[in-house]
Amino acid sequence: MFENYTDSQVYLAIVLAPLIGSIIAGVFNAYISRAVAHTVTIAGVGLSFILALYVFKYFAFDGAEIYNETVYTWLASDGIRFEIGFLVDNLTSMMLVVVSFVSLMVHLYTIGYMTDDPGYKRFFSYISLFTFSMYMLVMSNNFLQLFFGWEAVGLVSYLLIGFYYKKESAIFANMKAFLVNRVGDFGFILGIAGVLMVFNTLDYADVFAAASSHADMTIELIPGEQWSMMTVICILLFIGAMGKSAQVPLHVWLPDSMEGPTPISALIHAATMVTAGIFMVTRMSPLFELSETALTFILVIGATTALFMGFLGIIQNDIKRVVAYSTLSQLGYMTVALGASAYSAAVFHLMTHAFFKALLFLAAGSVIIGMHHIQDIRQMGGLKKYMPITYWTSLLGTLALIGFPGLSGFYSKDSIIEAVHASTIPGSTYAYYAVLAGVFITALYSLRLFFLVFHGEERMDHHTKEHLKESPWVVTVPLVLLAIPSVIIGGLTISSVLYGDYFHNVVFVQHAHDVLGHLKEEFHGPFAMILHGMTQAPFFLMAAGIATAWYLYMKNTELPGKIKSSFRLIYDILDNKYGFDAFNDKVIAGGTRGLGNILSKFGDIMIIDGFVVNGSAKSVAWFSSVIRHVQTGYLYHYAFVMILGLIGLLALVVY
Amino acid sequence: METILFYFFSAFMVLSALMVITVHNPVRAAFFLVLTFFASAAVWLLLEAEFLAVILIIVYVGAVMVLFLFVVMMLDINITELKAGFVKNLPIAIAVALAMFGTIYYVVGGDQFGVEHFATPDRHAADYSNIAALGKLLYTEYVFAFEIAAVILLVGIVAAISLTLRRRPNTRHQKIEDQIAVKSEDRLRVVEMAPHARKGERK
Amino acid sequence: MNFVTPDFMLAMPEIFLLSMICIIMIIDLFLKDESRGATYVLSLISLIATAFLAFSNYTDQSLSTFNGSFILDPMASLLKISICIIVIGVFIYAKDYLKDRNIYKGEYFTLGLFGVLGMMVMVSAGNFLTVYLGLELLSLSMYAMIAMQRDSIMASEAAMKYFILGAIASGMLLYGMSMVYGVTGSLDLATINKAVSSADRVVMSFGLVFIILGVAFKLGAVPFHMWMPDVYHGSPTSVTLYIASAPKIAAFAMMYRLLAEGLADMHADWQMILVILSVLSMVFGNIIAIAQTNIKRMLAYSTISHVGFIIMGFVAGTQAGYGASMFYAIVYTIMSVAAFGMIVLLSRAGFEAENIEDFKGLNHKSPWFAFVMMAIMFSMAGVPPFLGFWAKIAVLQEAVNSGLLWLAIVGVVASVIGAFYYLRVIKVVYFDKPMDETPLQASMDIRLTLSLNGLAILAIGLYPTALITLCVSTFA
Amino acid sequence: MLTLTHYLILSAIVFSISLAGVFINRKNIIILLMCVELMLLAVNTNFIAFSYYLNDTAGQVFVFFILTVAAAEAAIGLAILVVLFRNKRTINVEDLDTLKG
Amino acid sequence: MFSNLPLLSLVIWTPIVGGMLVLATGSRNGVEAKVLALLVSLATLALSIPLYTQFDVSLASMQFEELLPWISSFHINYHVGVDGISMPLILLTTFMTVIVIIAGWEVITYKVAQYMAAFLILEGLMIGTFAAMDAMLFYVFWEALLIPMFVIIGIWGGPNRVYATIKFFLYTFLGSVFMLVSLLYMYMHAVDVNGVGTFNIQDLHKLPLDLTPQIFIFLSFLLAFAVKVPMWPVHTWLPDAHVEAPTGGSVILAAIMLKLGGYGFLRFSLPITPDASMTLDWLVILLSLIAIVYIGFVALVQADMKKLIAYSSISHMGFVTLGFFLLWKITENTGSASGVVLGLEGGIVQMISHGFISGAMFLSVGVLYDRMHSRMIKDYGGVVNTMPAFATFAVFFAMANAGLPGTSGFVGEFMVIMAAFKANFWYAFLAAITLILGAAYTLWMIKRVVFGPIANEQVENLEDMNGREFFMMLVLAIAVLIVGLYPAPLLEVMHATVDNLVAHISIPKISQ
Repeated sequence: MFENYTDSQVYLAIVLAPLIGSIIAGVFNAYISRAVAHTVTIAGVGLSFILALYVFKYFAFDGAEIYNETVYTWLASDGIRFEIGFLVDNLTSMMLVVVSFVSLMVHLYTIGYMTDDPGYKRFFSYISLFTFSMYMLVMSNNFLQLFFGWEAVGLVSYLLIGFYYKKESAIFANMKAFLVNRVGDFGFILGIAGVLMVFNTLDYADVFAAASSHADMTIELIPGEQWSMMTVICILLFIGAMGKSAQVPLHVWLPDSMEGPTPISALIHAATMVTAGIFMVTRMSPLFELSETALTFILVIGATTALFMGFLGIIQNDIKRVVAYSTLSQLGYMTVALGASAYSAAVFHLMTHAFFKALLFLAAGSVIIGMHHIQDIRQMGGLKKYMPITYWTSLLGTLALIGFPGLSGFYSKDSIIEAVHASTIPGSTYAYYAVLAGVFITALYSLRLFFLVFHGEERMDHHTKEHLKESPWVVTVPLVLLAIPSVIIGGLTISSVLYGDYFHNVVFVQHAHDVLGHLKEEFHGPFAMILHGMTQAPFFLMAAGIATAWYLYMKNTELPGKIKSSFRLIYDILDNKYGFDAFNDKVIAGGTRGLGNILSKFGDIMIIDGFVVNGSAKSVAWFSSVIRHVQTGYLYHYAFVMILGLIGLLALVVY
Repeated sequence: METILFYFFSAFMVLSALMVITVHNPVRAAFFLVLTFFASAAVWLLLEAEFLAVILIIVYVGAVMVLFLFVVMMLDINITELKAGFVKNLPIAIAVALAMFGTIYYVVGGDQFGVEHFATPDRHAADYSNIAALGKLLYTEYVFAFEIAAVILLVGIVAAISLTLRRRPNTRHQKIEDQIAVKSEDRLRVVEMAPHARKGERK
Repeated sequence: MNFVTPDFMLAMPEIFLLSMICIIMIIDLFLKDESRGATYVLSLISLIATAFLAFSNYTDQSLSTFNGSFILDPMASLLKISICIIVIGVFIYAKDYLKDRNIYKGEYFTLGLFGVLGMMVMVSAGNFLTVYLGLELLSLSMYAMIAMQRDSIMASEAAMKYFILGAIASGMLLYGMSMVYGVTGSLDLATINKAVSSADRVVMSFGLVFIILGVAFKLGAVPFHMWMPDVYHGSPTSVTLYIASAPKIAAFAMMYRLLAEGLADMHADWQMILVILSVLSMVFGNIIAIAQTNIKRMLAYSTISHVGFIIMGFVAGTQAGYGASMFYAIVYTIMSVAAFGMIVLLSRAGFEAENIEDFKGLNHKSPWFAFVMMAIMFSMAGVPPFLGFWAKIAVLQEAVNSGLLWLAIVGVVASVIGAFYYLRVIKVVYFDKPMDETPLQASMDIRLTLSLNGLAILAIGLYPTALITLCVSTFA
Repeated sequence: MLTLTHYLILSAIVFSISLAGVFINRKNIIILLMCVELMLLAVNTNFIAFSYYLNDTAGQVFVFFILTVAAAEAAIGLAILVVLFRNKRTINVEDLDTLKG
Repeated sequence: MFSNLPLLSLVIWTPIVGGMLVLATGSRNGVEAKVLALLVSLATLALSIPLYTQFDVSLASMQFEELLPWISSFHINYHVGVDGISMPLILLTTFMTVIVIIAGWEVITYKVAQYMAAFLILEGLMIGTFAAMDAMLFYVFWEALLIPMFVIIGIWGGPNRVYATIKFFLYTFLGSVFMLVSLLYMYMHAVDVNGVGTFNIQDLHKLPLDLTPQIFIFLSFLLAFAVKVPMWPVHTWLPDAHVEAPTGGSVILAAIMLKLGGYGFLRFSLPITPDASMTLDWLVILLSLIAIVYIGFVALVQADMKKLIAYSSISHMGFVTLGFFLLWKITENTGSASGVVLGLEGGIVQMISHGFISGAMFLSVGVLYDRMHSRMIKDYGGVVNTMPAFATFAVFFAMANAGLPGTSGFVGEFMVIMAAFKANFWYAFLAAITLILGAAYTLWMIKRVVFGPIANEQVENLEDMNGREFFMMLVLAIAVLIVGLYPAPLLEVMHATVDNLVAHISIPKISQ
C-alpha cells in the first residue's frame, strides 16, 4: 500500500499529520469554523492511525527490520550529536497503534462531549498537539527527544487540565500537575545527564550496545561511598517515570488532573501519557537490567502504588476520581511488572489498560453528559435504563478492569501477578501480596462505582432526571469501538506479545530475572489460562470483591455508612489520601515559600541589601556627615589641622 | 660682646613676641610687635645685614605698623570682648608651639649648623657696603624678581584701594565741570501764563 | 660677577601681559560703568595675544635666562597657553555674573590678569625666589578678587580666611626654603638639585616637608585643604571660577619645579609624603563631598579629591608620571571651569544657583545644557568616554607602574564613592521636576563658550591622543 | 661663641611663638595678622643667618623681597579686614563661621 | 559586496550617530523621532546581518577585524572584531533594540526623542563592548553604556527610580573599577610585538603571569563581571533596577547588559587567567549554584512581577557562569575533556536564549503595565478572559522561561546540566533544581495573573494586544522557537572559537 513511499516519509507523516491539524486549529483559531477545526484534526489523527496500523502490520506480521534514523541534528557540541530521530520497532509500532486509536476515539467523542464549550477549537488543537507529542515520545531514538516528548505531553497535559481556566481548582490542578511532573523530570534529566556522562551519547542503540560494559562503573555521591553508576542512573530515570506515571509519592497530581475535560482524562490521564513512564522503563530495559537495586526500588514503589491507591478508590464519590484512582492502581501494577523484569507484561497491561480505561473514562463522560455535569455518584443510580449503551460498555470495561477471566484485563493482570510471584528480586514478596490484595480492592471499588451509578435507586433530582437520556452517537460509537478491544485484545495477543517473540529485539532481560521465560513454560494458550486462572487466588479475590461490592452497595446499603463511622480513623486517613496533599501543601509548598521568604527578606533585603550595600552606603554617608563637621568654620581649627598635618609629616620624615 | 648683645636682643625679641600674642589690646600688641622688630633689627645687625635691618625699621615699623595701628584705631573694636577664652586656649597653643619647637630643635639643635660646618665668617671690611652689594644684585641677577615684586606692590595698591575706597552715592560733591558747563536755560525757566485764568479753574 | 644680559624675548608673554595690564588699568580708569565692556574685551584680547606669544615662543629645549630665575621649557609654554585659555573662559563666564551683581568693575579683570601673570611666573620659575614671588602675586590677586564683592559677608569672610591661612602657608613655605637654602647654599633650583646629595639629609627632609606644605596648600591637598570649601563657597562664583581652575595648573607647575627639578634626589622622601597626601585627599575629599548640599562646596571637596589624583600621578617621580599628572591638572581645569560655568549659567540677577537643588529639572529648561552638565559630572567621576576618564587612567597607570598598586586601588574606590555625588547632580538635572519655569537667561557668549567647553570634554574624551601625547612628550 | 645654631634656634622660638599666637587668639584677627608678621620675621632671621654664615648674599636678597611682599600683603590683609569689619561689625575670629561644613 | 566596508564599525556607530540625530529632532515628542529611531535600528539590524552571513564558521580567529591607532601614548587602539562568541551576541543586540524601539512606540510620551536616542546610543555602546578587541576600548564601551542606562531608568522609571538607578550605577561602577586596575597592571607587564605595553586582548591572552597576580586579576575580573551578570551576592541591584526601569530598559538590561558579564568571563577571565580560574573555579561554581537555587527560592515569593522576572534572570544567568567554569572539574572528575565544550557552549546559548525570553517576559509585563499601571501580581487575575492573545504568549514565554524543551530556554540549561553532571553529580543536582523552582515561580505567577476568574473591574476592561504588541511578541516567540527547535546553526558559529578557547585555557600560564 505504501510501497512508493520510503519508511521515513511514512513516519514523518504519522508525526506531522496531527501537528498540522493542531496548528491549523490552534493558530487559525479565530478564522475557522468548528467543523473545520474538528475535521482537520480528526483527519490528521485518522491518517496517522491508518499509517500506524500499516506500520504495525509491517512490524508485527512482516517482521520488518528495526528502523533507526536521524531526522535532523538538533545540535552538535563537543563532538556529541544531539539528534531528532525515529526508532521504530515492535514496541513503537504497538504504542503507535494504541495511541492513535485511543486518540482517534477521543477526537470523535469530543465532538459530542464538548459541543457546548466555547473552547471547542482550542480543545481540538490541544489534543492533536498531544497526539503529536506522544508520537514524538514513543518514536524517539534517543534520550533527548524522549525528554522533548516527555515534556511536551506534560505541557499539553498542563494546558488541558487548566482548560477551564476560570475555575480556580482547575488552574490549581494544572500547576500542581506540572510541578509534580517537574519533580520527576528533575530526576529524569539527571538520569539523562548520567547516561551522557557514562556513554557520551544519548542514542539508544549506542547506549544499549555499550551498557553492559559499563555495568561496574561507580560514582561517589557521598565522600567515601561508592555507588553503582547504573543504579544511580536507573533510579534517576525512574524518578522521571514516577512523575509521569504517577507513582507514590509523585502521584498526587493525577486525581486532581480530573479537573480537565473528561476526554483528556481518557486520553492523557489514563491511556497514553501516564503510561509514558512504563514505556520508558521498558525501552531502557538494557540499563535497568544492570541494576537489581533499581529494580527493587521500582518494585516497591509500584506495589505500594498499586495497593494503597486502590484503597483510596473505595471512598471516592466523584465518578472520575474513582476511575483516576483505579488508573493509579493499575499503573502500580505495570510498574510492579517492570520491577519484576516482566517488561513485556507491563507493556501488555499498558495496552489492555489503555483500551478499557479509556472506555471507562469515556463512559463516565457519557454519564456526566447525561447528568448535566454532575459528577457525584451519590446523586446517580439506576442509569441503566436511561443509558443502555453506556451501561453495557461500562460493564465490559469494568469487568476487563477487575480481570474477569477471558477479558483483556484478566490476561495482563494475571500475568503480572504470576510474574511477580515468580520473581526473585528483593521486594517481590511484598509486591506479590500487594498486587494480590489489589485484585480484591479493584473489584470492590470498580463494582461499587458500577452499582452506584447504574443500579439501585435513582438519587438524582427531578430536573436532571427529566433530561436524562442516552448520549448522541458521536459519544457512544467510540464507546463501542473501545469496548471491542477491551474484551478481545488480551486473548488475541497474549501469546505473541507476552510469551512470543514480539519484543525479542526490544526488551532485554537478564537470564536470572527472566520470569516471563519461566512462565512461558506453563503457558498453554489463552483459553487454558482462563481455566487455570479460575483456580487461582486472584480469581477468588476478584469474586470476593464483586460480592462485597454487591452486598454493600446493592443489598445492605446502610452498612457502608456504619463502617465509615466505626472505622473513623481509617476513613479519615483514606479521606485525606494518606495526608500526601496536606504534606505537600504545608510542608513542601509552604516550606518552599517560607524558605523563599526567609531568603528574600533576611538574605537579600536585610543582609545583602540592607547591611552590606545600603549599609556601606549609609555608613559612608554617615561618616561624611560627621567628618564634615571637622570643617568647623573656625580659622584656628583650620590652622590647627594644617599644623597637625605638618607636625605629623615632619615626625614621619625626620624621626 | 657679640654674644651678650645677641642674648640681650634675643631675649628682648622673644619676650616682646610673647607679649604680642598675649596682650589683649591690639594697640599694645602692635607696639610690642614694633619692639620685636627693633630687637630683631639689632640681631640682624649682628649678622651684617645692615640694609635689611634698616628697611625693617623704616618699612615695617614706619609704614606697616603704622598701617596696623591706623586700622586698629579706625575700626571701632570693643576690646573687652576680645579677652575671653584666653586660658582655655593656652594649653593647646603651648602644645603646638612646643611640638613645633621640639621638632625644629631636633633638626637644627644638633651640630649640623655648628662651627664645624658653618664657621663664623670673617667680618667684612669697613668699606663694605651691604646696600651696594644688594643693589647690584637686585638690578642684575634678580631683576626679574625685582620687577615681579614691583608688580606685587602694584597689586597691593590696586587691591587696597578698590577694596576700601567707598563712593557714597548720597554724599554731596561739588561737581565743578557741571558748574562751569551750566547754561542759563538750566537755571531760568520761563513760564507762560494764561492771561485770563479764572480762579479755581484748572487746565 | 659675570652678569649676562637677560634674553627678554623668552619672557615676552609675561612682558606683554604686564604691559597690557598697565594699559588696561589706565583705560579702565577713564571708562564709565556702562562701557566697562571695553576692559573685558581688552582683557580677552591680551590673553589671546599672550597665549599666542607663548605659543610662538615654544621651544623643545629647556632655556633659562634672568640668571636662572626664568625657565622656558615645553612644560612652561604648554601650561602658559593652558592658563590663558582657561582664564579666557573664566572671564567670559564671569562677565554676566558680575554685571548682575554690580561688581562689574575693571579690577576683576586687572587682578585676574595679575593673577595670570603670577601663574606664568610660577610656571617659569627657576629659583625659590621667583616661585615665591609668583605665588604671592597670584595669591594676593585672588585675595583681593574674593573680597571685591564688598557687600557680601560670605565673600569677605572667605577672603579673610584664605588670606590668613595663605599667609601662614607661605610663611611655612618660606621657612622650608630657608632651611633648604641653608644646607644647599643656593636659591637656584638647578644648583640645589646638584647640592642635595651632599646636603644634610635630616635638614633637607625637614625643609622638604615645609615646602610640600606650601605646595599642598596651594593645590588643596588634605590636610592643608581647609581653606578650599569655605573659599569656593564664600567667593562670588565669578571668582570661584577663577580660583578653582587655572591656579591648580600653576600649583602643579610649582610642585614640579620645586620637587621634580629642585629636589629630584629627595624623591624617596617626597614620594612617601605625597602618597599620604594623595590618599587622604582622595578619600576625604570624596567622602565629605557626599554630605554637601551647596554645589560650590561640593565641587570644592571634589577638587580636593582631584588633587589627590594629580598628586597620585606625580608620586611616580618619572617623566611619564609628571606628564600624567599635568594631563590630569589640565583636564581638571577644563572640567572645573565648565562646572562653575554651569553655575553661572543658571544664576541670574538676585538668584545664585548655588545649591544642588537649583539644578532641578535643567533637562526641561535646556536639554543641551543638561547634557553638558551630565558630561561634566560623568567626566569628573571618571566615566568614559569623557575626558576625566583618561586623566584617571593616566595617573592610575603611573601609580601601577611605580609599584603602588594599592594606591591605585584606593584611588578607584574613592572614585566610586565620588561617583555618588556626581550622580546626585545628574539625578537632579535629569530626573527632578524644575522648581520654577524661569528660562535660562544667560547671554549668547556664555552659552557658546560653555557648549564648546562641554563639547571639548566629550570630544577630547573621544580622541584624547593629541592632548595626552602633548603632555607626555612635554617631559620626554 | 655664637654659631649658626643660636640664630636658628632664636628664629625657631619666634616661629613657634607665632604659631602659638594663631591658637591663642580667637578673638582678634589683627593679632593673627601680627602673628603672620612674626612668622615672616622668623623666616627672615633664618635667611639672614644662613646668608651670613654661607657668605652668600642671595639670602639677604630673598629677605628683601619677603619684606616687600609682606608689606603688600599687610596692605591687602588690612583692606580685607576693613571690608570684613564693615560687613560684620566685628573682627572676632570666632564670628567667622558663616562658612563651614 | 560588503567586503570593503568597515562593517563592524558601521554597526557600532550607526546607532550612536543615529541616536544623536534623533536627539536633534528636539523635544517636541513628534513622530519623526520615533520613525527615525526605528529606521536607524532597522538599518543597524540590516548591517549586522552580513556579520552572520559572511561569517566563516571554520575560523577561530577574529573576523571583520579593524585596527586603527587611537591613543598612541598608551598604545590603545581602536581594534574591533568578532568571533563566534561575540557575533551572536551582537545580532541579539541589534535584534532586541528594534523590538525595544517598537515597544516604546506609543507607550513613551515624555521626551520621546531622548528616550529613543538613549536606546540607540546604548545599542552602539553594547555592540562596541562585544566587538572591542582592545581591553581599554572594551572598558570605555563597558563603562560608557552605564550612562544611557542610568538615564533611561532615571527619567522614564518608576517612583523609586532614583534609588534604583544610582544603586545600579554605583554597583556596576564599583565592580568594574577593579578591572581597570587589573588592566593597567597587565598593560605594564604585557609586551606586544613592538616591545611596548599593550591593551590588545589577544596579546593579554598570551601574557605570562604568575599565580598570585593571576588570582588578583581574576578576582578583580570576577567582581566586575559578577556584578554585571549578576551573580549572588552582588545581585541586589538588578531587581531594583528592573522594577523601576521602563519596559524597554528592563528588556535591554535583561536581554543584553547581563550578557556583557558572561561575555567578559569568556573574553577576559578564562583566557587571561586560566590558572587562577582553575584555582578558584570552585568559587564561581559555588556562587553560580547559590544563584540558581537561592535566587530560585527568592523569586518564588516575589509579589512584583518584574521583580520576579528579575530574580529569575539571576537564577538563569547562574547557568551561564556555571557552564563556563565546569572545565577543570570535568577534567578532574572524568579524566577527559569531553563535556568541557558542552558546558561553555551551553552557557553561551543560555545567554542568547535568556536574551529572548527575559526580553519577552519583560515586554509581557510591560503590556500589562501599560494598561493597568501596576506590576503587582495581586492586582491581576484572569487576564486570559479579556486578553486571550496576550495570555497565549504569556504562557508560551512562561514555559520558555521554565525551560520547556522546544523553546530556547531548554537548550542552554540542558547542555549545562549535562556538563555539570560530568563534573560532579551534586552540581547537576543543584542546577537541575531549577527545573522545579523555575517552573514553580513562573507558573505560579501565570496562574495568579493570567488564569482564573476575572479578578476586578480593571481586568475586566482590559483590551487585548494591539498589532504592534502582537508583532513584538510574535517575533520573539518565533525566535524562541527557532533556537529551541533547531539550535544547531547557532552552535555551529561558535564551535571553532570555543574549541580554540578551550585549547588556550588548558595550557597553564605558569610553569608548575
